[in-house]
Amino acid sequence: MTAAAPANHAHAPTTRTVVRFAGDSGDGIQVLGAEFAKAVALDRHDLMTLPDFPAEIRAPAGSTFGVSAFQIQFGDDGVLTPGDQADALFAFNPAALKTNVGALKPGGLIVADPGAFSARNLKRAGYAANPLDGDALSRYRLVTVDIARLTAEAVAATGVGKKQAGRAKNFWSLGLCFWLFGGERGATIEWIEGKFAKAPEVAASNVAALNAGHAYGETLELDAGSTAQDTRTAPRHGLFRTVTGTDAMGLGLAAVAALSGLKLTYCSYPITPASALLHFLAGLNGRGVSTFQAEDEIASATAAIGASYAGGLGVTASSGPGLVLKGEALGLAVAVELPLVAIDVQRAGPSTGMPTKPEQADLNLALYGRHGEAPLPVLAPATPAECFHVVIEAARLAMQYMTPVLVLSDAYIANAAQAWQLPDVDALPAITPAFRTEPRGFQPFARNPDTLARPWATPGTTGLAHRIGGLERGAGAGDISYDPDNHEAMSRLRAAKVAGIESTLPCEIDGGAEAGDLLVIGWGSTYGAIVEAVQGLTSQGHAVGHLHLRQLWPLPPNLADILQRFRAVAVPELNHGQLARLIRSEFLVDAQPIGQMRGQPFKVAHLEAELTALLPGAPR
Amino acid sequence: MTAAAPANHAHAPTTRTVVRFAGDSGDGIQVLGAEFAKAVALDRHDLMTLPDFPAEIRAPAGSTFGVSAFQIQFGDDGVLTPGDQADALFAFNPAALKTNVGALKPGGLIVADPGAFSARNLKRAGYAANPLDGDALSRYRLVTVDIARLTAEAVAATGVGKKQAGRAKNFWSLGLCFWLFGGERGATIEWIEGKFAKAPEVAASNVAALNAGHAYGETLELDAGSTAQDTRTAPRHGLFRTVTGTDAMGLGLAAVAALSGLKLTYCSYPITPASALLHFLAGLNGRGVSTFQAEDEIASATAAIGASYAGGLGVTASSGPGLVLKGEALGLAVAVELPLVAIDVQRAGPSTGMPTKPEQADLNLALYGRHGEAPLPVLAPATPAECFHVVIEAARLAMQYMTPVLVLSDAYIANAAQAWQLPDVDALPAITPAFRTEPRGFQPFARNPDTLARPWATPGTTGLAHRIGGLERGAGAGDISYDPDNHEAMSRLRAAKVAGIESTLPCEIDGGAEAGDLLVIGWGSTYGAIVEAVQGLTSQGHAVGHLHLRQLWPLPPNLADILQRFRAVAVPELNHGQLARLIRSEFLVDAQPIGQMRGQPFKVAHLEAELTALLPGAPR
Amino acid sequence: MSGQVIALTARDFETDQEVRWCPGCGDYAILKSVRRVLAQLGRRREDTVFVSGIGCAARFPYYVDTYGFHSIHGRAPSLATGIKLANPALDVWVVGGDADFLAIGGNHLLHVLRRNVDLNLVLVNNAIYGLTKGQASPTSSVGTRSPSSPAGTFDAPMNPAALALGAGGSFVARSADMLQDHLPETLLRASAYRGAAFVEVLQNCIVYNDNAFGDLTRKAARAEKTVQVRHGEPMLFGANGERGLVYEPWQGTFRITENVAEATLHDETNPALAMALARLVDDALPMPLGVFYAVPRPHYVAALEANAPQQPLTRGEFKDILRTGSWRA
Amino acid sequence: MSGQVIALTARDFETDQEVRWCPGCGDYAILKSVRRVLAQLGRRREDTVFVSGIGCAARFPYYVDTYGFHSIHGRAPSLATGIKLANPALDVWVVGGDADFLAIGGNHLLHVLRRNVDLNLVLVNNAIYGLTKGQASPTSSVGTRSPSSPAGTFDAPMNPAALALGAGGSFVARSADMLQDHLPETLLRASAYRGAAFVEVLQNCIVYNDNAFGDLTRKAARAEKTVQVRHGEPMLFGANGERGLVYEPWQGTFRITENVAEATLHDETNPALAMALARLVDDALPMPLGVFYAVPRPHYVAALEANAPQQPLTRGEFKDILRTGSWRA
Ligand SMILES: Cc1ncc(C[n+]2csc(CCOP(=O)(O)OP(=O)(O)O)c2C)c(N)n1
Ligand SMILES: Cc1ncc(C[n+]2csc(CCOP(=O)(O)OP(=O)(O)O)c2C)c(N)n1
Ligand code: SF4
Ligand code: SF4
Ligand SMILES: [Mg+2]
Ligand SMILES: [Mg+2]
Repeated sequence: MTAAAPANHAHAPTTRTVVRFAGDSGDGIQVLGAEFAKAVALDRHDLMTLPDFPAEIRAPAGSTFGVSAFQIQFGDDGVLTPGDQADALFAFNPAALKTNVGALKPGGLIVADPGAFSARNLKRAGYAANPLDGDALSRYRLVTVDIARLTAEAVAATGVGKKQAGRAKNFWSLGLCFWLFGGERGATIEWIEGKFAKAPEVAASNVAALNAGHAYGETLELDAGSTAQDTRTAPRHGLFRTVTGTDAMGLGLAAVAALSGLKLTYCSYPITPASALLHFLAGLNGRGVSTFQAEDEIASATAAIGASYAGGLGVTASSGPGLVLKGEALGLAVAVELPLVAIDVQRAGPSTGMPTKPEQADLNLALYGRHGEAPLPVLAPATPAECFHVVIEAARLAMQYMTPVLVLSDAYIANAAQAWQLPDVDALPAITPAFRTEPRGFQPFARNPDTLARPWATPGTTGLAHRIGGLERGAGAGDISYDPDNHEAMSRLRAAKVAGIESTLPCEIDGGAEAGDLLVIGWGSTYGAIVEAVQGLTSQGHAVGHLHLRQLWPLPPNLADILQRFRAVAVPELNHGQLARLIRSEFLVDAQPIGQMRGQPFKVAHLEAELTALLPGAPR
Repeated sequence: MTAAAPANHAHAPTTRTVVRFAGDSGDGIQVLGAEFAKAVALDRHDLMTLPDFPAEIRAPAGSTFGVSAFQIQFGDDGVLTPGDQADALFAFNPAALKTNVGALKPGGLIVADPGAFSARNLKRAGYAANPLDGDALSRYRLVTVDIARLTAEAVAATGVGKKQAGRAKNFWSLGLCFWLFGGERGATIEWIEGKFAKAPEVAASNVAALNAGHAYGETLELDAGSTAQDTRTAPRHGLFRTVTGTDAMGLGLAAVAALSGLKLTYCSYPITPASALLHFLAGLNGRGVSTFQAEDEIASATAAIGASYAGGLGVTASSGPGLVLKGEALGLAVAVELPLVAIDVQRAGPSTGMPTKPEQADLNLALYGRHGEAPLPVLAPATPAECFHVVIEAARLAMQYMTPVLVLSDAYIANAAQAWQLPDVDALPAITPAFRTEPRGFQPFARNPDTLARPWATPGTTGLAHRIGGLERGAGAGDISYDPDNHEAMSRLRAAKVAGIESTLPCEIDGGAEAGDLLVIGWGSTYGAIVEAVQGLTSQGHAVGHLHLRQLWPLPPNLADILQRFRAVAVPELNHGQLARLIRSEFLVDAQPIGQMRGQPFKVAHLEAELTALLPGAPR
Repeated sequence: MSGQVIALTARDFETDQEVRWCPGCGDYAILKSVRRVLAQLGRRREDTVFVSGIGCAARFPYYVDTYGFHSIHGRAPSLATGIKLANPALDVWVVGGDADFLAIGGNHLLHVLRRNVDLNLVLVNNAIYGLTKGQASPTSSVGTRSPSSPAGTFDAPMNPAALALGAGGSFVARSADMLQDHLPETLLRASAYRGAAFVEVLQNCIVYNDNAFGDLTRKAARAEKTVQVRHGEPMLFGANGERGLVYEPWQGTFRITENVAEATLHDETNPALAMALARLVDDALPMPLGVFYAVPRPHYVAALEANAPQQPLTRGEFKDILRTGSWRA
Repeated sequence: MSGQVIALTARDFETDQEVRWCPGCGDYAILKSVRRVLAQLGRRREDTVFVSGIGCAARFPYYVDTYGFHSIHGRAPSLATGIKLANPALDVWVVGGDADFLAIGGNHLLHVLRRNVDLNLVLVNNAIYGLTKGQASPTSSVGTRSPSSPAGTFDAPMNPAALALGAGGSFVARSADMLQDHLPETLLRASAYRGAAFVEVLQNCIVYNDNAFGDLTRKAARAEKTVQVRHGEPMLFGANGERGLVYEPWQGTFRITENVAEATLHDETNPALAMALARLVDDALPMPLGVFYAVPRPHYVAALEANAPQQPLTRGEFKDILRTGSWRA
């Protein structure tokens, strides 16, 4: 992958290369993908990955519903999506081929192990005949490699058993990948040796497999395709790591603990795909973080509120079904005006829906899922890496304005990985919660005239003992009040406080034209696809701009201005038009929803077509 | 009150008379009000009542927060609100006077018992000096009557003790009311005798007090005011009863049981103000109705779903905090497509808020309070009596379209009473749930081509055993499906089914102009106030029309046409503009919200002023 | 619907759905037992309903060819209550995992037990969250390392049978996935019980908590490590029943005896003994299995029905209701 | 914060809020006891927090001049857990009614007991829903007529103390509103316990369930109808302690003896005895009051703290976390 070592790989990558791995859950596909991604990143490429887990924990070997896949796009010009279609597919068995060949572009490379295409496996996958024979795959470039057998031979010398020999297939394939697409084996070898430190023979076998796979490609002079070309320009400098949205969100929360000095109290109940964040933070227990696995989501949300009340920062996270359950608790936090960060890693609904698949259909719930008028800020990161800054901002707003803040991520952002240049920690502004300590003049529901926030007075503070609760409170003293004027005033105050929050999240054209024909407004994980679709349209000469909202409520104050600069507005989102509806009602502009509910990210090509149809003058 | 018997009362009523009773919770104010309302209704007047309970169960005697009040407006030209301001106030103690005198119009009548204005009671109410002395009440017409003493004298002969003598004050006052405002004592006497059948001396004392109060007014020739005049026109015929919204809703649900032959399974968890419906229906257990008090709202909603699954009709009801908790269950009902009626008796929020006070701020929650795209029909009765037909319609739609249906009532509708002409039960159309019994060709997620409903196949039916669940289901067979195309198709189907429901609820101009300057769109309990405000504006020559929506989702298909006929649109509602926002986003019209969050219904005068300001051409 | 006995086999209860648990998962064995029991019951498939929440175990309904409802996490007991309210004639089974029944769903479990709703409650206890990939559950033993507790858990586990007894459950039993005689026997007893029959089934999650109850499931150790209690019979264990348990009622504890004549006779109507059996978790003693407690008690829906016999409401009757308090003008 | 003893009186714990329970409500007496106990504890008012859900009893925080949080129905135990997680030094009391703790909140109660979170849990049991105007509650006795059960309830009541023991509670006690010696004594014990201390307080709702526990609260009957158990002391009752209870462990029952020497000595570390006391509901026998069970057990937050001592995270440490797995380009 380094231009300096051409002999090391068949071809330098094209501007963009998309590789997809698919096999049984037990085949180690995700490890293979992650290690390949790391190597790609180490080689200073941009990348975006998308794992595609089966819904079942461990489905029967060879079944179509047990196929685990991983897709990566890498290149050097700001890769932002895992790619619409793959250039190459590694299919470890018939079921993997069957369920993934549709993701391969015509002419793409298929690497398949004929040894895995047994009668039994073919039947399980529903193939009447072996697709490796005949011309079923004639649209593609098929390379069959006896991976299992070659791996077994490669590891024989390390003395591991048959089972481990079978398991090392993924490293053999990774070695072949490195040959085909470039990438240094060093980091992977290091990782293997660390990971299997307690079982050196396993480590040795994996390394042997890795090297053998690479050697195989080299010996046979396999190549990945025809268009390979290295386009890397300015090398980048600094500290990098690959992060999924989960990693970045977890790191952001740890940053909040470091920047504020508070105990970050993370209260959650397991649910896919939000649990990964609990797992991440559980590893940081005692390092500014305290995690609590509650008995359910209601307990997790109320425990987080209790933590904030007591002067920690309460954070709670879930996915759709759990967010619904937290609605009453969030309403309490709005009413008593305590800081809280609530994260929703959206997945396809309604109800249990498709738990491992992304969707953006919880926006309405985030905005309105509480009884009474209970407004709160709603933020949404656009990329995995952005989770870091967005969740820090959420925490800052929560404390500055004494309000729960909702952060909407989704299954795609949470699981997708990208290379991320680490921020300069010393440059991150401190978060200084304004704990009230002065007893004179203390009133629990007095207001900071700038922010309209009430004071944060935590138990233990001398002279500030007071009572709060969900019954309507009188302005100032906070005693229970049924006074009609007070309720009207408090309702307006709560709304005004949220309407007036000033976040540091930008609201400006992300790409394309600053004014013109069509404004494309997106939010959340659709970022990459919209960027690329808008680039496509712009390159065709259309005056199309892309605005990606990170703050969904309150809508940024300058949004009205930006809207005015365009003749038409389109809102692509993975739902039936929830943001579009909000923009329509707030600004009375004819924002056109482009909805998709497939449990999948947008394909760039699809989006480009949909947007083209909305260009002023396009036939409708 | 009958024109034929002028000697029986001081004055015939004015076109509209508003009387307010206020006293300690223990003073029997609500009984007094209800009996007066019955007499007024029996005399063929229109009426609307509004009880105003204290939040506390039994607050200390004489405290301001323990005051219980009851307001009634009656008249003969379609009374639709309990009145902005009272013509007369019965204040049973200083606290009652203090907290209620603001509701009295200048020049209005105050009837007060000086005996209750003891030093202790004055202090409890926070009066420095006795307001009955001096000119503190000079803006009003003050009549002091020694009610307690006079009642004690009146009941002496019946031999009851001091305690009961004290309790009979409300009947003495009712007698005086009958003199002042008209009304026959007969029905009340009958009611007393029935109610206290087991304690004849109590009955006798109450009757004696009633008669004595009337005689007192007659003897002293007290009069209610100056403008009294009987304007009754055509006498009405038929069977009548007074109903609160709770009564009408309960009767509607019983009607559903009778019209469908199904077991109406009402599952609920106590919460103010929804509990009253549970109490109403609990009395009908075994008569087509089965009530279940669950351990919480989630259990109540899921039990109702279970009941519908098993071929009953599941109904669940709550108020705001409970509706939030039911969100996940409602999403399940949307996903598995089972009939369900969910009722939300809205109260002031957020969080615990002001539990006894009305508000309309749960509309957003009703529309959007579920994760994923989970649309369902939302209906709202406009008046207490309308609850009957609306809840029947909700049940019919739920079964016809196999969907949960939400009905939004509120604390005002639930508690307010009006006289209601009983519907002709034989004319009510039967509800015939289309239970599937035919095994041939059965598919649990096949669709009726007209309604898009899936079949209702209940356990116990031969040959139809099948499995349903919250995971996305394949169209037709209903097996778990992660197929992207299927999810897209099913999402659109669920939305299309709800969008296509055809209800019998009207959407037409309720009053005022059919076209012109201003369309006032309301929903729910604001009906009466809007009617009167629009009448006011119309009588001033403005072309103002009133449209009251009973179906909030999907919005009625002809709404777009109606909107086009007006130059401006105003949406008064007891929230911060939730329906306004919906209309804005759906139709891109500049619907102006008129929000109020006071825990109280609109005052007609206030509303008229707000609407005037929105008339095209009004200074802004 | 009832009474009528039908000849069905376990195979008749298989559906066309591929069973999707991990290879080696204990749920397969439970499914097998359940299907066998259903066949033995001789009821029509259509009169039986399986209800579940969410979790690996909660996939059960898809694999039993009766009516089935895979609902939402934790709420199966209350959904099942609604089914019984609307149609008491149905035979309703509720199957769920330890998180489903004891974490999010704990409250509903308490209340169906207290009300004694006529349900068969099968708690599949693997002491782990299976479906969500291995977090510690309310029944995980202290120190369980999991993705959400990398340093081990600190919270004491819940004892499902003790909880059920404390909540007022009147049929409480325990069995294990691999016991293909004991489990069907226990489930049959549960099915025959009129009321809330609670059966804890120890299950092996081979992926996330392998061998949590290994001693019990492994055939070799079974005889030594478990004791099957049966009403009126001595509490014997060992390969040939050569040892026994003696109940020491003062503290509700047990000791081992080599003198089988001394072994305590199980009495499933003795609440103190039942609680002592449920609570017996001691490496030095065998783990009790069987029906710990079974006493008849009025069950909720029956009481409801008896009190207010359910007939469809006629229009005429409705008119009476409607006219209450009305007058003619 | 801790250690330091302050001289306060019960009056120091009064707030400026008018107490708004019904005249004659048993909550007044409980409030009085609690304030006395707080004064005796000698902690700073600011280090104490009262947390509640919704209900009449849940109004408690407004009436105690400490920190207070009147939250949402049923969730006080979990909210209180969060408070302890963030600041373990606080003394946290959770007060709520039978619906709050056992209907909607049952699950959270189970889990704080299981985890042994260091809280003082005061369940105010009036066997009715007070605030919502008198519906039957999970502790209402069978046949209770209420607005929601005009024909009487059919479901068996829950026994709070038995439930708490079944859930694994390690401090379980019972007292009653009117017992102005016994109640403070019991609450003091609860407060001293490190872990989840569960106290059921029988309370009289004069409006909706008057005299539900009348025999206990009425002074005249008290001595005959209740028995106060104390660790190591014989279980005596009667005006002059002239009769006793004898524990019959086989079935976990009791009988009355006139021979006080024969009366059983209470042992609050005996789980079987504790359960038997909790379950003893029999008109012919006195109702047990006192600390039924109290055994030391690791409590959740302490275990958590011990495992991962909490220091604020420094930027430097954060950098280490951030850089895990990073590389320099
Ligand atoms: C409201 C909600 N919260 C969380 C989840 C995620 N979830 C699914 S199954 C499960 C627990 C599974 O554990 P268990 O009940 O023990 O069943 P097992 O998989 O071990 O059989 C959880 C937390 C969900 N589906 N819904
Ligand atoms: C989510 C929710 N459901 C229901 C209610 C209504 N509610 C308020 S208090 C209460 C129960 C009161 O009974 P209990 O807990 O026994 O307290 P008590 O009033 O008897 O002291 C209920 C059901 C509510 N506030 N919130
Ligand atoms: S994860 Fe465990 S419980 Fe779930 S299917 Fe696999 S082995 Fe069974
Ligand atoms: S309703 Fe009952 S519990 Fe509530 S304050 Fe009144 S007497 Fe006390
Ligand atoms: Mg489990
Ligand atoms: Mg109570």
